Amino acid sequence: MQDLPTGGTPPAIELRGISKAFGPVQANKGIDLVVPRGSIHGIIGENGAGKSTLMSILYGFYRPDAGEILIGGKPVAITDSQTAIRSGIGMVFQHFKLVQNFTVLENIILGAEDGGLLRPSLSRARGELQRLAREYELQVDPDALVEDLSVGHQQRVEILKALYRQADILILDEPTGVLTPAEADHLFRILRGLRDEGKTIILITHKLREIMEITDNVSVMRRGEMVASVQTAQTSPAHLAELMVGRKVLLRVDKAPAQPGAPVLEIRGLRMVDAAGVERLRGIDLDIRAGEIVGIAGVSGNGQTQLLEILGGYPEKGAKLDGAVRLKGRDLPLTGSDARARRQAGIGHVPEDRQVEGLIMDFSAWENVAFGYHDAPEFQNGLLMDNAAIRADAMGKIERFDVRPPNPDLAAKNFSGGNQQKIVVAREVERNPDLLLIGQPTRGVDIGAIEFIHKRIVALRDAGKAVLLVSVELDEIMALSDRIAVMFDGRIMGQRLPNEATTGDLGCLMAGVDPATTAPQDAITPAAAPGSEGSA
Amino acid sequence: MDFPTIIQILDSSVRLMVPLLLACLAGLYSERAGVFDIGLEGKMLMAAFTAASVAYATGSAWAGLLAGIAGALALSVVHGLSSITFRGNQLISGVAINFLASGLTVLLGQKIFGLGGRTPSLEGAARFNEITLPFADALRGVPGIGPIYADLISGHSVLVYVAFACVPLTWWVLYRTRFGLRLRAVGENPASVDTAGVSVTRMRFSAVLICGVLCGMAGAYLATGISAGFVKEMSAGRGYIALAALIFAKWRPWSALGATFLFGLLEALANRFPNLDLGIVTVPSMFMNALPYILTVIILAGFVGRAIPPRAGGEPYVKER
Amino acid sequence: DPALIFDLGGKFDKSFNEAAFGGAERWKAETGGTYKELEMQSEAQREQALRRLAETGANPIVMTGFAFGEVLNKVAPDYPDTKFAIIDMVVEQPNVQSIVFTEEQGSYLAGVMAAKASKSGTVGFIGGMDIPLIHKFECGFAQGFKATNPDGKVLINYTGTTPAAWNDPVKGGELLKAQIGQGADVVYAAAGGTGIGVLQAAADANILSIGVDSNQNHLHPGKVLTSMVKGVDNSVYEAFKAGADLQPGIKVMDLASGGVSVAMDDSNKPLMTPDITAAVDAATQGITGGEIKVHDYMTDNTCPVQ
Amino acid sequence: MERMPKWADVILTPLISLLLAFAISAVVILAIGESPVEALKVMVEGALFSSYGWGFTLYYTTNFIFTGLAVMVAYHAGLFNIGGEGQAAIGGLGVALALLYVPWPHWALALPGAMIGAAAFGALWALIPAWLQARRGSHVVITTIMFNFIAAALLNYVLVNLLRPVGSMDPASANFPPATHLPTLSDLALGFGIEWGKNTPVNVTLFVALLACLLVWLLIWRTRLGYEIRAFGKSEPGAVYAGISPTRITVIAMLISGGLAGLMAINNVMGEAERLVLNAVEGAGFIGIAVALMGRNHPLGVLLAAFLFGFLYQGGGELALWTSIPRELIVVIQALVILFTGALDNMVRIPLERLFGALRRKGA
Ligand SMILES: Nc1ncnc2c1ncn2[C@@H]1O[C@H](COP(=O)(O)OP(=O)(O)OP(=O)(O)O)[C@@H](O)[C@H]1O
Ligand SMILES: Nc1ncnc2c1ncn2[C@@H]1O[C@H](COP(=O)(O)OP(=O)(O)OP(=O)(O)O)[C@@H](O)[C@H]1O
Ligand SMILES: [Mg+2]
Ligand SMILES: [Mg+2]
Repeated sequence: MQDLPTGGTPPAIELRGISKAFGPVQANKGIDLVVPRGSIHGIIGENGAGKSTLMSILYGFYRPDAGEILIGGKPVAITDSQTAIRSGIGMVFQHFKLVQNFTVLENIILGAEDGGLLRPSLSRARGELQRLAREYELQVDPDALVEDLSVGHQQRVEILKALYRQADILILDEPTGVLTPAEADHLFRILRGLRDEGKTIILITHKLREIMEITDNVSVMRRGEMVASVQTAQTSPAHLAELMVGRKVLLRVDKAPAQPGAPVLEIRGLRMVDAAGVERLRGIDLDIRAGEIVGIAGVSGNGQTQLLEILGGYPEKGAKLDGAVRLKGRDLPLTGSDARARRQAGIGHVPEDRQVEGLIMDFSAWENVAFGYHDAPEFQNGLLMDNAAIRADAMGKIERFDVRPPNPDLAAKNFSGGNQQKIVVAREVERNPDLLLIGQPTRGVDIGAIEFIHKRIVALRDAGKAVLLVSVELDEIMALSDRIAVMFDGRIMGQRLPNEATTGDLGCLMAGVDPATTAPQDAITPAAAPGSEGSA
Repeated sequence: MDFPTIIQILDSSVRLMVPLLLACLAGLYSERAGVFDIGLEGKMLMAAFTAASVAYATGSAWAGLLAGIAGALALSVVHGLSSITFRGNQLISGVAINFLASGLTVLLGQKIFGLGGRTPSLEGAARFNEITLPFADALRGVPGIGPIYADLISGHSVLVYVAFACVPLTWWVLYRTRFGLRLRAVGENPASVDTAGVSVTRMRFSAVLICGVLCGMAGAYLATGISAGFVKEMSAGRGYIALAALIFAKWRPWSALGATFLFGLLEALANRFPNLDLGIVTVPSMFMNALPYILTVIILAGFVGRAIPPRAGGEPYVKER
Repeated sequence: DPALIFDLGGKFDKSFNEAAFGGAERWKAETGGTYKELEMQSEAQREQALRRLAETGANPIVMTGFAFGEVLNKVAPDYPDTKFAIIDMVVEQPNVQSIVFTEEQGSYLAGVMAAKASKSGTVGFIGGMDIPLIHKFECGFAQGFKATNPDGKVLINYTGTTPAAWNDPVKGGELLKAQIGQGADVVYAAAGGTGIGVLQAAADANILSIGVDSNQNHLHPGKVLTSMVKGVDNSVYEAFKAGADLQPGIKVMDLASGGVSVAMDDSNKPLMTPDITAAVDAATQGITGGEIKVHDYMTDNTCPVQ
Repeated sequence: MERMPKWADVILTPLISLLLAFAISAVVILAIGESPVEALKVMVEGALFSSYGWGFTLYYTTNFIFTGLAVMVAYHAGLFNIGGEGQAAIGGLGVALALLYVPWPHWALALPGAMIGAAAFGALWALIPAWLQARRGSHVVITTIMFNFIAAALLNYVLVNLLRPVGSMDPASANFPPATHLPTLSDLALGFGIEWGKNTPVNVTLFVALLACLLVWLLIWRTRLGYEIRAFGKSEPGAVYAGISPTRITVIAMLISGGLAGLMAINNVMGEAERLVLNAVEGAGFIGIAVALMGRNHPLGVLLAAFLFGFLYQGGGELALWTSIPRELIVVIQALVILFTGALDNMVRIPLERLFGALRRKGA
């Protein structure tokens, strides 16, 4: 397995036979891994393959059941994160570990204070932060509250946290999922700089393009095992995908040209001011026709979530709405309606966050398949619910969508992320809605499942339905959409057809600059960071 | 209302607010660290019992105070075990602790003293007696400030001054020390503390134990400061009022001072004006007695709807399911 | 064997349950007999306890507290051979002796003494739970006080509206301090465990207090003016002694029969000025002789004086 | 993949927890110088060895079924209703008003009338905390605690000043008319010529309670409302996404919960005391918490747990009657049961899961 050149020096990290079980789930099975010093090492694998678990073990967050960790050639017993930090390891988790209502500075020093009192630590950290910011282009306001920062900036804070602790080995778990292409490029520049300084970097990602672009070596995990470690230069995306999934996969979406029909959804001048008084949507105009997929690109936090929620029938509590939304020519009430009414009107909705909204994690799979449609007439039996009918319905969907394991009694929380997503998609797509709202359909989902979900979305379109796709993955938007709209700061910055759009062009729109018009749009300063619209 | 009456009512408020304040600060430490505690009532009660028993046996209020702290700490350990170590439901643990204290104090009291759960009355050094601050008597004659100093500020037991000193102390600990930073972080996002290499369990246990110490002081004050011995159920719902005050104060130390003062003042007013005559109607005493509870509900409904509890509050920290 | 059932307050309530216990113990010490005793733990148990005792052949069965009235009315006819005695309540059954006390009379005397002992002319009354029975004490006390000092003032406080009001010495003490603030220098506490806190706070503040039910003078010698004693212990003692021959009917334990009294003993002797003694004697004679009518609050829920 | 078999989860774990609670209780009994074996004997004999004991045990069981179901329904909606005590007390007021001011010709008519009164008043007392939680975000735990205190004051006022017959010292209402008296089980048994449980308070309300168990089971697991309650209880954002109104579910669940707690008054106020007395609930509202927890928030479990507590209550009463062990022992046992089955659940569960994991691995 280990065919990586390590040179003469001992590798930065060597894992031997790491195993970890969570109850009955064997997350890591006898994993060996060698990461040479001063390299960028990619790790890929399907959802639930055990990547995060392995890294968390290295960082002392979880304790392995078996195995040995060598840092710089010396065995180290990493019992907690403190030991890992002392061994020079820093980690940026998939889900950030920041205290939302602390300032950046407070987050930086937490756990790395200089003494019992805060004041000296804070002033030292302030100076140190300025130095790091200069050196690595990691500017962030030290006194801002983390909850006011955009995700990209929060990630900077996480990286700064690791650097402040003088990490020599930096682990990043799916760092680019939340970034614009430009932000991702910026991150990669920083990572290269760090590598050139001699630091070692481990990068977990689902995006093969990124692996190819930046890593020196790459390891592939499948179902808790390490299946390969190779030099990036000697492999190809298709090969990696095959290693990951265990079979050949298509890397693009096959679809016939769209046959758009009559408009299904018409949005006119939609505005929304949230409960805190921040204007989230500043006048959206958008049409979606039957048999058409409209993709909304944009960095998260630019109003996409609010748009989906409004169309789905559950705008944030206390929000003020204005404008008009028509479905098949009929006006939809903006207020006083709920998600149930929207479903009845023919709108299906795959929410952005499947674990918090789309599923009741403690419900069994069959109960989840009825979720939102539990009042459908075919599921009723007089005063009671017809559980047999719901079950039968669920069984069919589980089969057709190849949900694994195909056990309808298993609680949703016991399925992997990709399979959870399949349950939600199956539920919404198979209802044949006139309009499907679908948010981040493949976030964190592995290649095999992505392929499947994409096919189902296209099939729905081909059946003459309208689809509104929201995704932060530009690749996904480009591959699936028949028309692309880019959202920035609560507006549609511009619309493009996929064949005439380039990544650079869309990236500009996502950053609030319209390359078609020479001057930036009024009231939008190009420098405005996403997420900072809260100050409006 | 004349000036002396106001002084008297304020003086009474001060005495009545002290157990509330101590319990409220106790809850503040615990809840800021993410461990909800509706067992303040039980801890106070247990502390009152152990404090009175030991003070009676030794004749020393200070020994009683230590015993009170020990009694409350014992229940804190139970709460810590169930809600931190074994990641149980914190509300349920609190309910259980309240019952446990209510039953055990009488059971043990009856076994030891045979007085149906009462302890014998405490005398002399077995109680915390009132302290007269320097120059109190000399200054009393000074108009305005004199009575305030001599009657309101002076003349309380030492625990009262300790309780008030705990407010700035708590503020300082919370916002100016490493311990406080970590404590607040662990109540907001324990994973952030954990990944920073600090033990969540240890932080939460420290907080819960501090909570025990403060509840112990509150209970000791009830039994050996403001009254002279233990009577069953003598905490009489003060733990719950302290909890309400904590929410009202939005988990902040100085606001806790204000909130508990308000509740103390309410009780003092109800004591002073049992049947409030409003001209046309006389408010019955039942209503006046229920007033703190009614007001708590009104306050909860009106002003603290937006009070955001520590984000990780009430949730056990689960790393591996 | 005779039997004694205590009410929910429990045997050691420092009040009439405890007094009843004292009477039974005295009977035991004197006769060497044995008796059964029970403490209630719930409402539903009252009937259970009565029947169980009756079935085991206990006779007579004495119970403390008005709360037994309803149940006894129901149970007594089922056991015609058993004699029952109930304290503080009238139950009209052929095998039941109802022992009631004229607390208003004893409290009247306490009021007289308070008026005489008070220098400020303001005295306090602190009740436990706000129920009619305690208003009876309050009203008697106020009548005695006003009769002696028509211009004086009685401050009235109740601790609460739940049974917890019997067990809150902290609040009792605080109520007293509020009354002291309004000028009270003698306080009458009819408040169970709360009263202990009141007496304590009075002693601490160096004013006089008046105990209730049992003789509480010894709690703070020289600081407790007197105690309004109900002869519950005597009644129990008498009932036990009468055994199966217990006389059915209503037995009113009034001042004349010594059923209620104000306690005089060594603890409060130094406080008894001739003025006080004379006034108490005069009032006692007035009441027993019928010249002074003390109104009973319970008859119409009103009090003639405020 | 489940970590251990279902039976271990729903039966073995609570059983072990219960045994632990009892073991500690035994230590407490030893500590106060009494014999646990003797105590147990008195309790079992007093509660289960005579139809008489059964009569009381089942009477208490009936109370606890109602309060246990009340806590359970709220719990499924993610609400912790500690206000059963106050809701049951106010439910008693509803019963009293229904029975005192309506001339019922027969108990069979009075029963549904009183049930409506009880449930309506109990539900009303839960409505305000529910509404405050749904609309103002005030925590239902705190408000229901406050409402317990307020209920006590209100009831005291009503009983002393409004419902008390003149001349009565008792802060209690007048007796309900004889036509409204519910038949006791011993009456029913006599109808069949059997002498059973003479003079015990268990009455037809027991059947109402059993019916309530069934209906609550249907409600929670077989109706749309139950589905929505459970979904909301597990995830509020999820419920909103699915078009389930949090306000509506919070209010409805609390109304049902309060109504169930209020229904307890049928048993103790209408069935037993036949008048409204102060403090008629006697802590049954709090015991409901323990019952729901022990019963794993399932009606069948609630039924069994209510019976266990009925036994504890009657047995404990006998203990207080015939030995010198104070009645507070029962409070301690109750606390320990709540602690072990509720809060310290994982202490038993985690080792058990390990055990089953090891067994499975060996078997595999
Ligand atoms: N904290 C945990 N407790 C229990 N089981 C866990 C936990 N974390 C992960 N698992 C299990 O371990 C397996 C590996 O999870 P892990 O998060 O390491 O996968 P991953 O490779 O990072 O997947 P993804 O690409 O989705 O992030 C999962 O399938 C899950 O069943
Ligand atoms: N703490 C945990 N306890 C139990 N199972 C877990 C835990 N964390 C993750 N899992 C399980 O691990 C699997 C994949 O989890 P994971 O959190 O990595 O999701 P995911 O697919 O990566 O989604 P996302 O990328 O959005 O986080 C699922 O089976 C999930 O239930
Ligand atoms: Mg992961
Ligand atoms: Mg993941």
